[in-house]
Amino acid sequence: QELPKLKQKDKYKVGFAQTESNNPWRIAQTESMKAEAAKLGYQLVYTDAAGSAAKQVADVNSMIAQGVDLIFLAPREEKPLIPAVMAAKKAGIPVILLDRNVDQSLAKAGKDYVTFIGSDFVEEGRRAAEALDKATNGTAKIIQLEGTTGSSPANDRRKGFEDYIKNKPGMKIIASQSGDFARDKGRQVAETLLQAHPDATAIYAHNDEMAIGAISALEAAGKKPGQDVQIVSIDGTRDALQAIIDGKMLATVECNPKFGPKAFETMARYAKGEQIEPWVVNTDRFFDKSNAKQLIADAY
Amino acid sequence: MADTATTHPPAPARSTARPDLRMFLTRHGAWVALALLVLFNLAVTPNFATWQTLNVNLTQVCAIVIVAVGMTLVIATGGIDLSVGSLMAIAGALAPLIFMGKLFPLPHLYVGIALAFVVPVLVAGAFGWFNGFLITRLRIQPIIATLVLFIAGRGIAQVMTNGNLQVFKVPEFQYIGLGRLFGVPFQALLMLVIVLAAAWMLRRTVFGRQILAVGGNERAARLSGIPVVSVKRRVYLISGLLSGIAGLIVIARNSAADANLVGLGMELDAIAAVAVGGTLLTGGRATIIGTLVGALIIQLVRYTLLANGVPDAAALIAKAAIIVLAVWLQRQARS
Amino acid sequence: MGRLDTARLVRAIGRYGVLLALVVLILFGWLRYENFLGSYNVLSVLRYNSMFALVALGMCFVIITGGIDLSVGSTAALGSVVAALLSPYGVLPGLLGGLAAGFAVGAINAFVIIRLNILPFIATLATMLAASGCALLLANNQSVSVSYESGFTELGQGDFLGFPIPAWIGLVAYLAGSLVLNLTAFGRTVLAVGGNEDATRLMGLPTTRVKAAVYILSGALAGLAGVILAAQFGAGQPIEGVGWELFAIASVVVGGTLLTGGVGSVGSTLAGVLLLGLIFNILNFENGLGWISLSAYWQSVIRGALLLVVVAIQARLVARSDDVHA
Amino acid sequence: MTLLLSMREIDKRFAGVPALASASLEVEPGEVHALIGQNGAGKSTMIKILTGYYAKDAGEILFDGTPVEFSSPQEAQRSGISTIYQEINLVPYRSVTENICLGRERRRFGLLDWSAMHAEAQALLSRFNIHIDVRRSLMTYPTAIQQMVAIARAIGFEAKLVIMDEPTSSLDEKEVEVLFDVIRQLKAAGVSVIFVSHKLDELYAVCDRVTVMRDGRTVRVARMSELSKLDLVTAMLGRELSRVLHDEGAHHAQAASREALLTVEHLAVGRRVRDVSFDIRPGEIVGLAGLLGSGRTETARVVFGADRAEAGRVAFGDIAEPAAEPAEAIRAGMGFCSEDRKFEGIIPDMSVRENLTLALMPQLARRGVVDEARSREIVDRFIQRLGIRCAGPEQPIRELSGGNQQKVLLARWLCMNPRLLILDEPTRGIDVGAKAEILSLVRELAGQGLGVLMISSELEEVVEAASRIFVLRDGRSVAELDGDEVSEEAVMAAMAHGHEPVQEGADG
Ligand SMILES: Nc1ncnc2c1ncn2[C@@H]1O[C@H](COP(=O)(O)OP(=O)(O)OP(=O)(O)O)[C@@H](O)[C@H]1O
Ligand SMILES: Nc1ncnc2c1ncn2[C@@H]1O[C@H](COP(=O)(O)OP(=O)(O)OP(=O)(O)O)[C@@H](O)[C@H]1O
Ligand SMILES: [Mg+2]
Ligand SMILES: [Mg+2]
Repeated sequence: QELPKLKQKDKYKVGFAQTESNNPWRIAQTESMKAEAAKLGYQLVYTDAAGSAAKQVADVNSMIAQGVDLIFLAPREEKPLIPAVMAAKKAGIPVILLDRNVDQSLAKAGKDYVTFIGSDFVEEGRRAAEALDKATNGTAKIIQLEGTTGSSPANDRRKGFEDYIKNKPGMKIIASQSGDFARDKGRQVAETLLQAHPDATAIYAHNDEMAIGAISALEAAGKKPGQDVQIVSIDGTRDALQAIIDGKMLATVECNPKFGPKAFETMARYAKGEQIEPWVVNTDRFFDKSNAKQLIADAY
Repeated sequence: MADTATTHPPAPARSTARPDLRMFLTRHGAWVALALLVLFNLAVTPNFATWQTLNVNLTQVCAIVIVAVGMTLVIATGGIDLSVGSLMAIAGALAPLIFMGKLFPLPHLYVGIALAFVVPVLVAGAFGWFNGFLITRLRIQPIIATLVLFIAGRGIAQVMTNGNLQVFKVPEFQYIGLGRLFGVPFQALLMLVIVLAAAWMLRRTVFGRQILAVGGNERAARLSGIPVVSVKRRVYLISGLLSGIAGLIVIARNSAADANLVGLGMELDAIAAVAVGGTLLTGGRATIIGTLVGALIIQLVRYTLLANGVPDAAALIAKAAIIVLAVWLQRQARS
Repeated sequence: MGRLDTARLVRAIGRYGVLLALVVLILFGWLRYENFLGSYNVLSVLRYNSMFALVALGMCFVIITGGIDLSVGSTAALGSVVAALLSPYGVLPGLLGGLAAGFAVGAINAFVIIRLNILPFIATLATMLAASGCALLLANNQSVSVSYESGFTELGQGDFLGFPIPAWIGLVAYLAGSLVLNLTAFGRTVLAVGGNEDATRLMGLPTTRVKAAVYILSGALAGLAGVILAAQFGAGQPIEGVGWELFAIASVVVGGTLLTGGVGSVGSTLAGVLLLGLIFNILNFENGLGWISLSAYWQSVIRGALLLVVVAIQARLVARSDDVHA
Repeated sequence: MTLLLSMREIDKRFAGVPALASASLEVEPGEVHALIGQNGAGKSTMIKILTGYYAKDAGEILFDGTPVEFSSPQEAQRSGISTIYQEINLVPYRSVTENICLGRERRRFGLLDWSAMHAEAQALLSRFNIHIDVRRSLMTYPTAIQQMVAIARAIGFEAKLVIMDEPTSSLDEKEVEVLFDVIRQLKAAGVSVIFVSHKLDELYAVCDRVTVMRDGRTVRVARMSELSKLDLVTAMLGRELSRVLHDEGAHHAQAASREALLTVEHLAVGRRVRDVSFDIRPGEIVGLAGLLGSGRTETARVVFGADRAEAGRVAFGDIAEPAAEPAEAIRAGMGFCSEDRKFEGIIPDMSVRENLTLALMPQLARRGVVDEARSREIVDRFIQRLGIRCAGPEQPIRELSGGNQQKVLLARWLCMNPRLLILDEPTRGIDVGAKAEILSLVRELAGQGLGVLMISSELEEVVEAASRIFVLRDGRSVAELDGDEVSEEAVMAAMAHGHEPVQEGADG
């Protein structure tokens, strides 16, 4: 079967199947999508899967039933969303994936769905490791604050980071536990790990929220974040940039949630009949003290 | 006939002579479990015997204990309150809105801070009272009545803040989470006061007795003139108020209010603490001090697993086993 | 004469209150949304909710005995992982594997509750943690692909006589469940145990065995739901199943079953599942109308409010029918 | 003759306190064997040990010639021992049929055959002259019917031994007669019966032999005919029961001179209470008599504010409105001792002390804090005065024997110094000694100006205690008997006049 086509129209009814809305990043993403749709005057059917891949498939099915023109899908996971992609294809509705891809052995961009727009979690982890490597000259005892156990950003950001330090004998992860991507949990875990491993010299957090939690844990333990312990993380939130400016954090790798413009632009290109590349790469910036001050204004 | 009791041989003094291990375990099962955990940590966990460890554990357990005290009272009446986490989120979302002047203009920051302590707690209390209203007036079963706010309550908090994180730095307000009095974290003192007050209330006051009577046999309690309806409404109100306080502590500690996450999963932690502490989940019997010990046990288990680098998946299994073990120890001699 | 008839009517409405609410909701959706009753939507709603229906069926039996099973969600997750791991060996191994995993969790629940004499709430709270830990360990913290070659996915994605296979499975389970509850000694003993466990024991009935059986049944049905989960979405998902227990409990209670045990009906549990499931579906359709683009937050507020309305009506009706014959 | 059952040297302790000490019990085939003793003597415990509900600490049990040790009531039932326990142990939410047929269901094609089971339940109940809708849930029927259902269930099993632990405590005389007929039929069929009761007359009516227990020991075994009532009581109590004198005349005269304390006029609630009027003066004991289901309990509940009146007037002292809640009635000086001890009386997990002072709490408190010292003093006094047998005031009430629980509940109200006390079946399950004690206490209090409304299915008791009796029939007051008119015959006549067998559901 061919990839469904998109007719050129003035107004579209598009679906956006969001994964969850329980963190600032997701909220910024949703806002960006809604704002762009409003700007273009499109009707947006928005659903929220509340963190369940299965519900997200059901959400996509209800969009299909409502006969939307195109579906933007931010897949909760790589594998369980395949049926949703396939169902949309069967119903003749093109799908554009946002921020996470689906399993390439089961569904292919350009054949089963239009394209994937997003960044690379593994690469993000790698860049964080690189930054830490440079700042510490390759010697660090690292505490890793993982994201939600079993979630794909957690798995990938861990993989990218660990792959990088594998051949750096001076860099060692001395403790690694999940902080659920949350500030409070991240703080509590950091408090505990710092107690058990007072020799830690660096913290790698899978997102900025946990990094901020770790900063307050360090302060409570009487250590100086940014001096006694270096912190790197991923996302590029305003809070994190502020922390970098204050010298409490080393760096953060951007993972930009503002998908709206690029998503709808890609849709327009597709409607015109352009050939879309299988991966529309989001170029993510890198924030450290060299650029944090200039860029904090447009952080989310 | 007035002396029937004395015509019987006096009943032998109740086995005071036998220092029975089982009896000991029943009475002090939770304490024994706590002591074992501490001993284990002393032997295994690096840097365990420090003030900072105590500090970390105390500050992490406060919110759970405060919520669990309210939960104990609710459970003592034979009910349950699933909405505590959502109420924490509501209180947590409301406080910054107030002291940051987003709801109404403030004449002075201190007015805002004072209101930020009082209003969110009262609002959470009002929602708690609403739970009680559903249960007593509409006669909806507690688990379902409070499920309503479990679902909707967090939504309300998110709607208030549009889901956004509210970041702030207001030391006066954050005293409740960060302050220290005589070197002891203020929140720990607050927790202690609440625990002692509730324990005293449950043992010594009419209200405490009424709570247990309602949980023990509601129909009998009513026929004995106990105002069942108002007793129930009051315990849910208290549970709401305490959840509100816990919500404030959590946001103060984090310098940020996140309606999505404040208090998430708190209901299960609190219920587990109550059960591990030895309170009967069917109502009619309750111990506040037990709840404190139960919460400490759960906290220490979490600390132990984290500090020793047990992977999260395995930690879940270990946590399950320890909860079962602790509750089983309690049950041992009772049967 | 007339008086008695109204009494009966009120009682009947009390019993079938959910059904009434369900019909009202369907009518509402039909009138308001295009394609709401289109076969695509109906079939996909059925396909998706069959998992919850199975879990709620087990929960219904457990609740009737006066117990509760919080572990169903993570048991389903565990079942899906086991089924996915075994799916390359064929449909049957996958199916049986998932069932066996659920059975095992149920058996552990039964052991902890009966032998160790620990209240169901706590026992199943513990197995909820443990089962999810096991699922994560087995799956190595990731979703596990099922084999698309062995035909295993048919169990979730296939149709039979134009009707989704998971829905067939759910239908058969409910028919069997209803039969068991109403027409077997086991079913009646389940009801009796919930009504008064001590009395049932003194009446010389095998209360322990019956209680063990309902937890095992609930576990096995959750395992089966896990199999469908794996087959329908092509992956074993260790982190799925969060909140399923509350969904199941709510469906059972909305269906008029008392949490204190002793009273309950399989049929109205199914109605409860469909009612709660439809609310999600309707919210999605409402968003599509474009009048208001509801944020997820408003959705949870509305869901809570709807739940409140349904249980409040239900409670009113039950209370009134009580007054009539108490 | 070989014995059917022989329990020898049975010991049982609860948390170190002996409940049975070397007790024994022997039952011959085809006999009706009485088991009697004071409250807490250990009768129920003995039975529960036999049926495997409790494990014994020592001793041996032979059943049908072979040593047995049942591990569950189920096992005992399979071996031919069918038991009716003291507290009605049925499943209230389920239908009457289910309560009767659970455990020996009729099947067709492997599935339950409901119509056969309904028929069977109906047939069993009709042996007791009870014709009710067996499909309705048990809880919609009053205690007496429930008791009969329990009995029907027990004799429905093929049993060699039927044990009845105080089956008659909630039955009235008619039902008791029916039950005795059934017992005689059982006996004729060669089935043995163990019969526990505190009503001595009943024992003489049906029992062949008797075992008397005291303080957990077996103190006397004899043929019923060889033992006079006096001997029986003496054996039970371990001393003679000095007859309490009947000084009714005195306070009757005193009562007549005063204003009414409680006036009830044309009260109506639902189908059970249609038109009830009566009044009570201070210092007077008024009896409310009627057949089972005549609406006595309902009337009492409405007066006490536990249920709402639909029509009629209740005036108590200077309050003209019926109380909306029990709390209100209690504040006005009423007390109400419910007939349903287990579900409306005790709070099982609470101690004797807490149970006893439950209603008194507001008065015991100073600014919301309970005055423990005063509560202890009051409790000690009442434990003494009523002879409550317990390990101490802190013992959980659920561990007490049924009769002693009843005394605690009485004390709950007596300690309030009420102006009006409503007693619904106050002596249910209480031994002769204690009963006399309670009745004399009630009389003494009445002498001090307390008004008492007494509901009892034991006519003898009502007639003896009350100076005036109101008779209810089908929810209507049909007679008032005063002074010399009060006699068992007169009450019976008023109760039964124009009476048809109570039927339920037939008109539905
Ligand atoms: N579960 C229990 N735990 C502790 N003590 C108990 C328990 N059951 C009974 N007892 C005690 O054992 C003694 C005997 O009780 P039992 O119920 O056998 O008396 P009974 O002869 O049946 O009295 P009644 O005529 O009042 O029914 C009592 O003193 C009672 O307090
Ligand atoms: N023999 C019977 N057959 C059918 N129904 C009965 C019978 N006896 C009582 N009832 C039911 O019980 C209702 C009255 O119960 P209520 O408790 O008010 O009366 P009561 O005189 O106090 O009886 P009890 O002595 O059992 O407490 C009747 O309206 C009827 O529905
Ligand atoms: Mg007894
Ligand atoms: Mg009565």
